[in-house]
Amino acid sequence: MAAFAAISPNVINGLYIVAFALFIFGLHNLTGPRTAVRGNQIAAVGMAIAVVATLLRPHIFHGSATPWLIALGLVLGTAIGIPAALRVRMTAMPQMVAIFNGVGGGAVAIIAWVEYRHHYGGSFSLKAEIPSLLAAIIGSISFWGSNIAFAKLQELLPGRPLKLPGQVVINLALLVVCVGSLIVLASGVHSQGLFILGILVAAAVLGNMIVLPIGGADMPVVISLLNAFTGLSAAITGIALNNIAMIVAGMLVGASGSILTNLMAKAMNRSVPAIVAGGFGGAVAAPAVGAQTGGTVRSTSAQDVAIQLSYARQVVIAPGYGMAVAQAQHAVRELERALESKGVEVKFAIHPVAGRMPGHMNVLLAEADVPYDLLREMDEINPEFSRTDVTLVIGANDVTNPAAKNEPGSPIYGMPILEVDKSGAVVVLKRSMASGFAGIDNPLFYEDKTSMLFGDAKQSVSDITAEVGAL
Amino acid sequence: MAAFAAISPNVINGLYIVAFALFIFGLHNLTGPRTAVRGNQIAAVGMAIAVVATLLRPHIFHGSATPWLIALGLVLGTAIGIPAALRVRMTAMPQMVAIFNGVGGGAVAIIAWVEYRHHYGGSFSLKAEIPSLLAAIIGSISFWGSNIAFAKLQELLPGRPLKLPGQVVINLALLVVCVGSLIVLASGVHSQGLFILGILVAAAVLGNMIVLPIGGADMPVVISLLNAFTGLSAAITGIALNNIAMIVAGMLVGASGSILTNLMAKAMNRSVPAIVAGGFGGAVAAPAVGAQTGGTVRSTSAQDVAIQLSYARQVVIAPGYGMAVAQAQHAVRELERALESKGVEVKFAIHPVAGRMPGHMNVLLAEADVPYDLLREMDEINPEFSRTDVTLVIGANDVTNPAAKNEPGSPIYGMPILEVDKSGAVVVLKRSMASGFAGIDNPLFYEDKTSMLFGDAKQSVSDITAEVGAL
Amino acid sequence: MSTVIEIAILVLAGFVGFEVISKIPNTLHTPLMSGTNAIHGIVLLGALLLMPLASGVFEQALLVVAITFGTINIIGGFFVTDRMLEMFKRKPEKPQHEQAAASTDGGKPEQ
Amino acid sequence: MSTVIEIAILVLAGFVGFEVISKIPNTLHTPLMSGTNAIHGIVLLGALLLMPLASGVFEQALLVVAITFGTINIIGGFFVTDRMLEMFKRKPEKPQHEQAAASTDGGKPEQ
Ligand SMILES: NC(=O)c1ccc[n+]([C@@H]2O[C@H](COP(=O)([O-])OP(=O)(O)OC[C@H]3O[C@@H](n4cnc5c(N)ncnc54)[C@H](OP(=O)(O)O)[C@@H]3O)[C@@H](O)[C@H]2O)c1
Ligand SMILES: NC(=O)c1ccc[n+]([C@@H]2O[C@H](COP(=O)([O-])OP(=O)(O)OC[C@H]3O[C@@H](n4cnc5c(N)ncnc54)[C@H](OP(=O)(O)O)[C@@H]3O)[C@@H](O)[C@H]2O)c1
Repeated sequence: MAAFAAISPNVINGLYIVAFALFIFGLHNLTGPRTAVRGNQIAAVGMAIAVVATLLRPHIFHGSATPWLIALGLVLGTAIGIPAALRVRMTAMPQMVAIFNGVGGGAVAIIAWVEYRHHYGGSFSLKAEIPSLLAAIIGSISFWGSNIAFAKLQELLPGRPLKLPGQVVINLALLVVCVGSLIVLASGVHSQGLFILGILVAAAVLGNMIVLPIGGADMPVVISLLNAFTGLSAAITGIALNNIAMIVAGMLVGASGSILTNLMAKAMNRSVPAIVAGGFGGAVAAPAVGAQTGGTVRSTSAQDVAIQLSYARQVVIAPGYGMAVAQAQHAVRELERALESKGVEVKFAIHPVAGRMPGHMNVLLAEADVPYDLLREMDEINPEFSRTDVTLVIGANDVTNPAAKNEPGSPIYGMPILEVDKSGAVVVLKRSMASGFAGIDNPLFYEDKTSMLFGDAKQSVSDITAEVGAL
Repeated sequence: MAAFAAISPNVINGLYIVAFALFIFGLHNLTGPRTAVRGNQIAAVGMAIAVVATLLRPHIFHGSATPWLIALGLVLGTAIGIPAALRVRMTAMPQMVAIFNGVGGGAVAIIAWVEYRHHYGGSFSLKAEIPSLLAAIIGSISFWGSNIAFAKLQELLPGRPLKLPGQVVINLALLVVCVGSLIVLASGVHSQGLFILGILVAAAVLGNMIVLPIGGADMPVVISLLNAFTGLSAAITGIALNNIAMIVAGMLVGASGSILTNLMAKAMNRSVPAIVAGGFGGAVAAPAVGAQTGGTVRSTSAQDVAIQLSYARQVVIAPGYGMAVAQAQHAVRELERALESKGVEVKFAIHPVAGRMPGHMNVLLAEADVPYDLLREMDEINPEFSRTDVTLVIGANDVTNPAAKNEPGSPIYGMPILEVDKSGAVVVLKRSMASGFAGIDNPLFYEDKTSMLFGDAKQSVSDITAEVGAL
Repeated sequence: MSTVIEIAILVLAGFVGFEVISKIPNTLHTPLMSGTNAIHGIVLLGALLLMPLASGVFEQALLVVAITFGTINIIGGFFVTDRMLEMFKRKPEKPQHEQAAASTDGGKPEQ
Repeated sequence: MSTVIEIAILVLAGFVGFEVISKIPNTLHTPLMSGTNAIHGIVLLGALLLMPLASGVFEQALLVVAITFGTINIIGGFFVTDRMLEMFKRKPEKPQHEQAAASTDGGKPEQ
């Protein structure tokens, strides 16, 4: 490794500068649909440079075992990371991101722990100690929080909020423990490793406690928040280790992550405080089935729907979370083909927050090879509904709920919706009268022009397709 | 000054951080019309903090004379700056900015010079020397360039491009001299102060040579460019002096300034390279009167115009550079009142680059108390022309030139224009058939619906007003 | 590097982060989240830097885990993001019509 | 502060500068130019820092000039910018209708 020893720290810092410049440039590109792919690659190159630069550092391979241990870690990480990333289903992306974010936080926590053990007995300067302990706290909150988020999205845990009585008190207590031990440690009690463990454990529990009570559908926002946390903790670790690349990259993520979190919350008109409050045992973030406003509901049959559709000039399909749950996208693609062969014009109405992650519908329909020129953004399609004979709502609910326009009292009031009620007739495919994510009733279902086809979306759609073929 | 000596450099750097954070936040606000005023104030506060922090530095007042000299400079600067800023006419703003920018560059050059003299004989580390010499070059280019820009806009120098034969060669030669002496100096020849003077003088001449050949109308862009230069030189000086506030603030201006320069050039569809090339003796950036495409021109009288206007339902006034030259804004305001008293609806069509600086027309009309709800942005008014009986073009030319829409060959092709030719009739007030800034002929003048009222805009407008009153 | 300077850098990086995220289309939220997520894999550097200083098997074990975690964060993050962004090759955002054409050719044929 | 770190800061500040200027209305170009112009008056700091080190009347004279220049740049710059921005009190940009109302009251009466 002698060869490496020659490289001056200036060169390394120079490479770090190149690296974070690439991060920034990459991020910049990531914000535009056309440049996003390249942006991600640019950032990746930056990361490669940062890692190589670090390995060029003198003495990094000091110690007989070190090179092998480093290699081991890198190989393991790659061996686990790549297949995981390549295999995951598009629709499982959010939980995947959660996991990747979690391990990041975990790494931070471990680093802080080792830092601490290593400087054990007092050689630790406050300048390094306080940040590294802070990083320990944030890191392990993020680690455990992300894991819970993953478990919920992966349905290893129930998506509904899980709360203990006195949640708030407990959380605050845990916070106190964390900060308390931090102060104790900083104030020079190095006698034993208990406090650092205290910090890690308390933070771990806190991470669980914060995320457990949050409703599954808020997870994308929560993950983004934890993502910002991890970034911050990385930056703080950077301060403890005097590493400029970590400081800049971490802070970049911390800042952009928090902005992004807000944007995401807005998109599904929730507020970040409200969501986290849910986590702190405050306002409940999750669906509670709303009182049925009564009114008559007209139920219909696959055959009737098939006839309605076949004789229509223009049909708009408005998919929602239900299509994802039923994995009905391929069946829907079949139906679209069948109708087109009958000369019916079919379009898809994509609501920005239909489903449970941004772009959820785009992903599913792309997966089913629906030609993208049939997909219409909300703003494009809304004016068209008046010219539409039949709108087929497949497992969508909130994003079609007129209450968002008409009922100032409604929790989703103000959210822009697909104005399906403007079309000649509406057919809604869902399993029951149950409410959607927002947990509120949908007046659309009670309108005269609306008829409901109850049942699993996939089944219903294939039935309709069959009937259309039979006509 | 003992009291000050106590303050630690960390505190000072801390204040510097606050200062540049305020600069950034201020800049951010400056980019939005609603927040701009506040943004400017925030940045000013940041500056105050930076200056105070510097004065808190230990030993800053070292030496009996120092405090007085510092005070003297500050007082002089304030005594000159404030009245200058408060007295200048709104329409003279660009040259004012040019001067303020120039003195900034001058300060940089002087600092570099003193730096050099002071470290005279070799105590100068390359790390400090190279940047400070670089700053010297850029600073004095910016100083002299800005002064020329000022002189041209202030009409102390003719606005038209002034060129020597072999401009390019000379400029390159000067560049070589600058860089050459820089290298000589850096390579350790400290024998005498000639080289530093060589640098300053050569750079000074270069500054003149670059800006002299540029057409007066391009000056706003040039000033913005020089502004970015000064910022850059300030940042470099900051490196030489190890001052983080200077590094950050200077670089902020350097970067944002260059973006801004591009935006300004685009707005008046010129390209920065083309403009500067003009300066390097390349493509001529300035107007050359275009060949008259002939066709019949209908000249009219104030009385006829008065009648046309009085019996119109809606009149749109499209002001341009000519109104500024003639200082006709108050007369125009009178006319608008007269017409309104006759029940005619009057609106003003404001083209984004009408005049010679962005917002030029807004400033003038505001000065004449024209109610701002009569002013219409280009995009607002263009659809309205079809509903307009008479459009009164007052000293505007390029911004009404249909060639920008119809003649792909035209130098201004692609520039969005005021579509006055869509209105029932057009009356153009100008002194002759001469062309405007772009130096090209305007087909509008030859259309049948167009009639020309030749003469100084102010005179013509008051004549019309008189006639309107007389009706 | 003195703490003040580090803070200065922290502040600047923060501003860059804030400014860089302007108005972005909803469909980019998840990829952007995942992209930034990959970037904080930079913590890997911390684990690498500590490894040579590690004393005892326990610390070494911890650090191997940290390195593994960091690597997963980086590799996984960038790959996942790249996959998510695939959909923009097939269905570009409305504003980019010119590119819509381009990527039709690129996109895999319908059936 | 090592040169590398200073470069790092330079780079970051540069990015902030680039990102902070997004799409802005034409009428704001000149005020923005003048505002940034005022900010590079920061060179005043350089002149102040050198003054105590100045040797001889000549250098002192030079630095007094530099301080004067710097101060003019700052004071003049901010005042001029503020004056230019006055017009936004009277005629706000189209997007800000709510504020249009507000500033009517503020604006001086059209007698
Ligand atoms: N896109 C995002 O980024 C995101 C993230 C988090 C939250 N959200 C929120 O999620 C909601 C999305 O609205 P949405 O209309 O797409 O979904 P939704 O409002 O949650 O409604 C989904 C509907 O699908 C039905 N369904 C479920 N499984 C089904 C199956 N197997 N077959 C047929 N129907 C089924 C359900 O009714 P039944 O149970 O009666 O079948 C449910 O009413 C919005 O409130 C949005 O704010 C979005
Ligand atoms: N706004 C900016 O930021 C900016 C900056 C730089 C350049 N520009 C460029 O400047 C041009 C602005 O267009 P514009 O239409 O406003 O002006 P213009 O195209 O330059 O035309 C001005 C016209 O006013 C007439 N005029 C001059 N003095 C007059 C007087 N005393 N009385 C009556 N008429 C008089 C001139 O014709 P006569 O000589 O025959 O009277 C001239 O044709 C654009 O090309 C733009 O790109 C704008």
